[in-house]
Amino acid sequence: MINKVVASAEEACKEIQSGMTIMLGGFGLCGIPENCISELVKLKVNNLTCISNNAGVDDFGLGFLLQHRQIKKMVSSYVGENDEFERQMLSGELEVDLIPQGSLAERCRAAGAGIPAFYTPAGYGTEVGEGKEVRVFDGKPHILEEALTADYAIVKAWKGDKTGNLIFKGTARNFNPAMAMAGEITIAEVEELVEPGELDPNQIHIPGIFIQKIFKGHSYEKRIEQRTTRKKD
Amino acid sequence: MINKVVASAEEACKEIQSGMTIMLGGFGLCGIPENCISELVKLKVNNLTCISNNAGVDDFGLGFLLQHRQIKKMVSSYVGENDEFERQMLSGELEVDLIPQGSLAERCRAAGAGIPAFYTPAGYGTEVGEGKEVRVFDGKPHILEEALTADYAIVKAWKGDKTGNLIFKGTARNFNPAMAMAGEITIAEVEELVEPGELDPNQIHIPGIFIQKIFKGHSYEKRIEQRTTRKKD
Amino acid sequence: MALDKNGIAKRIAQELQDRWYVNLGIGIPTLVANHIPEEISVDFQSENGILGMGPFPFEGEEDADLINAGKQTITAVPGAVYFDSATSFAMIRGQHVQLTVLGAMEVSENGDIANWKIPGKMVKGMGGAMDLVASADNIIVAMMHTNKRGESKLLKQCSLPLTGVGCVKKIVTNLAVLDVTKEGFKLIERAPGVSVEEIKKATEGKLIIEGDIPEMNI
Amino acid sequence: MALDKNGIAKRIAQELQDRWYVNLGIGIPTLVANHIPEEISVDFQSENGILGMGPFPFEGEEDADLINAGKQTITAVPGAVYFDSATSFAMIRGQHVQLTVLGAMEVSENGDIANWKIPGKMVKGMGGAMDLVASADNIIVAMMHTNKRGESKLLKQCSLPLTGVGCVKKIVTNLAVLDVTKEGFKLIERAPGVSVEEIKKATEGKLIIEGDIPEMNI
Repeated sequence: MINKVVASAEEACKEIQSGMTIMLGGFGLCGIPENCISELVKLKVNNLTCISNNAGVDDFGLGFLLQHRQIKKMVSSYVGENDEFERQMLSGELEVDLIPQGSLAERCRAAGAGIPAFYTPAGYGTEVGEGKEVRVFDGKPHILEEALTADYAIVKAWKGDKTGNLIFKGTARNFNPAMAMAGEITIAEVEELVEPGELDPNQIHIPGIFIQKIFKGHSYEKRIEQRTTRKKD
Repeated sequence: MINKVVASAEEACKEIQSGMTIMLGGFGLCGIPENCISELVKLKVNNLTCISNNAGVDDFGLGFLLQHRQIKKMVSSYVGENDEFERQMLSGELEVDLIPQGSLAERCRAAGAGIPAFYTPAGYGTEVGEGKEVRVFDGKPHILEEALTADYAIVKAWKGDKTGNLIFKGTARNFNPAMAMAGEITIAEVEELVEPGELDPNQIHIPGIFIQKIFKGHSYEKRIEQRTTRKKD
Repeated sequence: MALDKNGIAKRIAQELQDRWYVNLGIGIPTLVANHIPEEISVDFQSENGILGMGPFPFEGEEDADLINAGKQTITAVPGAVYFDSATSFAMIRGQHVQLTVLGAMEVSENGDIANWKIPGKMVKGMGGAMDLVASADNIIVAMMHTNKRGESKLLKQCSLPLTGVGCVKKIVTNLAVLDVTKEGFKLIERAPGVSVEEIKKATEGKLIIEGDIPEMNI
Repeated sequence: MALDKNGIAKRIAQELQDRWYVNLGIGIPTLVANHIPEEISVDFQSENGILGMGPFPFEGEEDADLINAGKQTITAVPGAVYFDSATSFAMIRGQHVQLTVLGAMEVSENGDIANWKIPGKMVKGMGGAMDLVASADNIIVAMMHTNKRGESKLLKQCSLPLTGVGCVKKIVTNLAVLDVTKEGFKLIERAPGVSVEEIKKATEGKLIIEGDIPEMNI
C-alpha cells in the first residue's frame, strides 16, 4: 500500500500558503486538528479562508488563528461561542459565509464525490437561498447548492495507518470524513498511527485514498467546551 | 432503543404486494438477501419493479424471481450473467432500465438523504443522458440524475442488533448501505442478531434509524459466482 | 400560572409517540428528554453525530470525544451509534427523524420561523436549524410567548431573517399550546390558570379560538 | 508479432506510476496487476468496494464475501479497506483514482468509447464503466486492434451506443500503442515485429504517424 506518513505537523503543513482555502474538521472543540492549527499559527500564514463548522473559542481551536488575524474569511454554520469572532465580523474585518450545517457537510462530501451540485430544501425562502436556483421536486421547493472545495483539508482521527486509513472515536467524527474527501490535499493527524493491516479493513471510516499526508499528533489537549455532568444518586 | 426485530422472512415480507418497487442489496451473488428473495418467490407477488445492481444468475438470487416471471421491470447496471434475463428482455417481456453503477448507488443514497437530484458526469453524451438536463460545471458537462425511491429496500448484513444497527463484511457491503437508506420501509436480514450494546457504536456501518424490520436469516448458501484461485507455489 | 421552562418541556414530552426518533434543540428542547413517559420508546438524535444519546455523564466520567450539538458532554445508551455529519443530515433531510423540537425568536401565523440572526447585532449562525426545519414532518417550537420586552413572539409576519418558511406545526409556550393552521395560530390548550384573554393579549398574529379551551394536563 | 493478451497487459503496466490508485476492468485489464514493476507502489481499487485488492486466494481459501467487480474471488492486502458502492464511486467520480484501464468494443478518433451494448443483441449493461470513463483523468483502453471479423475497432466514429465521449487518452492493442489526440490516433509504438503498414491497415480512424515509430520494449 502507498505510504503517506510525514514526520510532523511542520512537515505536513509546510506548503500551506497565505491566501489558501483550508477545511478544518471538528464540531465545537471536539475532533479538531489541534496540532495543525498550532502549526498554522507558527507558520504565520494569513488571508486564509477557513471552512469549519465552528470557529473555536477565544483561546482555543480556530480562535487562535482569529486572535492572530490570520483568517480573512470564515465559512461556518454556527459561530456563537466566540467573542473575538463576533467583534471582527461586526467590524467588517472578517468576511463570514454562514451555511446550514447539513448543507455544509453535504457540500464537502459532494466535492469529494465529484458531484458538482445538488438540490436541498434547507435554506429555501431564507437569506441562504438568495440568488440560488429554486426548483420544485414532489411539490417542495429546493435550492441548488454547489460543492465546496479547498486547497487543503485538515482532519483529526483517533487511529490511522500508514496508508491513510482512518478511524474516528465517538462524536469526534463529525465533519472530518466529509472534509477528508474534499481536500485537494488532505492532511490527517491522528492519536495513534499503526502499520497497514493492523486496523480491521471492515472498520475503517475513511479509506486512505482520500488522504495525502498522515502523522501522529504531538499532543492533544482535547478541551471540553461545556462540561455538563449529573450527580450520582 | 427502538426494537425492530421480527421473527422471520415471512413476517418481514408479509405486507409486500404485487406491483411494488423493491430495492435489493448485493453485487452479483455477494451480499444478497437470500432469505427474503426465497420468501418473495413463496409469496408469489408479481409485477415487481426490482432495483438491484445485478439480476442474479439463472437459478440463484434474483434469477429465481425472473424464472417465476414475478418481475415486470429491472433497474440495474449490469445483467451480463443471466441467460433468462437476456431472453425476457430481448423478447420484450421484461422492461429494463440500465443505469451506470455509480449513479445507481448515488441515486439510492440521495433518496435516503433527502437530496431529490444531483449532477454527475456519468452518462453524458450517451443513451443514459437522453432527455436529461445537461449543465456545465467547471467546463465539464454533467447530467441531472434524480433520487431513486422504493416501497421496500431489502438488505443483507453480517451482524445486526435489535435496534437495526448493521455491520457488513468484506465486499458484501456494496449496495446494501445506500439502499438501506432509501427504502420507504427497509428490511434487514442478518447472519448474526445481537442485543443493543453488543456492537461497538464506533463500528456500525448503517445506523438503525434507517431500518424498520430486522431478523436473523434462516440459512445462507452464499454461492460463489466466479471461483478463482491460485496454486500454492 | 404561566409555565416555567421545565413545564414547557413536560408538555412537549406528551407529544412524543412510541418508536419515534427525535432531535432536540438547545435550551428548553433539551429538557424534554427528562419527561419521556416510561411506556414509550424514543431515541434521541443529536446532529453532530449520535443516535441514542443518554443523560449527562457522572462527574469525572466526561469524555471530550462525546458531546451533543450543544457542545455538552453526554453519554450514549446501549445500542447507540456514532456517525459523520453528512450521514447525520442524511437522516434529517431524508425524514428519518420523526420529530424536531427547537427554540425560536419569532414564529409567524403561517409557520415561518426566525431563530438565527439579529441583523447588526447577534451573529450566531443557523447551525443545523435550517436543515431541520426544512425537512422534518413534525416541528414543535418551544419558547416563551413573549420576549424580554414583553412583545409577542407569535407574529403576523417575522421581522427577523427567516430560518424556514411555513414549517412550524405546533408551538408550546409558557402560556399555551397552539397549532399552526392555514388560518393562523389555533389555540389548543391554556397553561394552568392562564386565561384566553391573557393569551390573546400576548399574541400578535391571528389567533383562532374555537369553543372552550381546556387547560393543559401536566 | 502481434501481442497476446498478456503482452498487452505487460505494456500497460509500464504506464503505471508510483503512488497511483488504479482501477482495472474485466478481461485484459485484470492481467495488468501481474506485471507491476517492483520499484513502484500502486494500489488496486475494485468498484464493488475494495481498495488494496490482492491476488486470487489459494484453493480452499475462497471467501464468498470477498470478490472483485468481475465477481471473482480475491484476497486483500494488509492495509486494504472495504466500503460501500456510494463511497466507491465517490472515489471514482471525485477523481481520487489516478488511472482506469478498461476494455472496449470500439474507440473513435476523438476518444469516444463504446463497450456496453449491441442493439438488439447483447444486453450486458454498462456496470461502472460510464462512471469510470466520465471521471478518470487517465483512461487507457486495452483491446484487440480488430474484432473477430477482422474489422478495425479504432474508428472515425463509433457505430455502437457510447459509454463515454472524448474520454479515452491512450489505447494499447495487440498491434500498437496509440495516444488519442485532437487530430486523431497518434501512433506511439509498434508491437515487436509489427509494421506501420499492418497498423495502418487495421486502423479505420485517422492515424497520425510522425517520424520513426519505435517497437515496444516489453
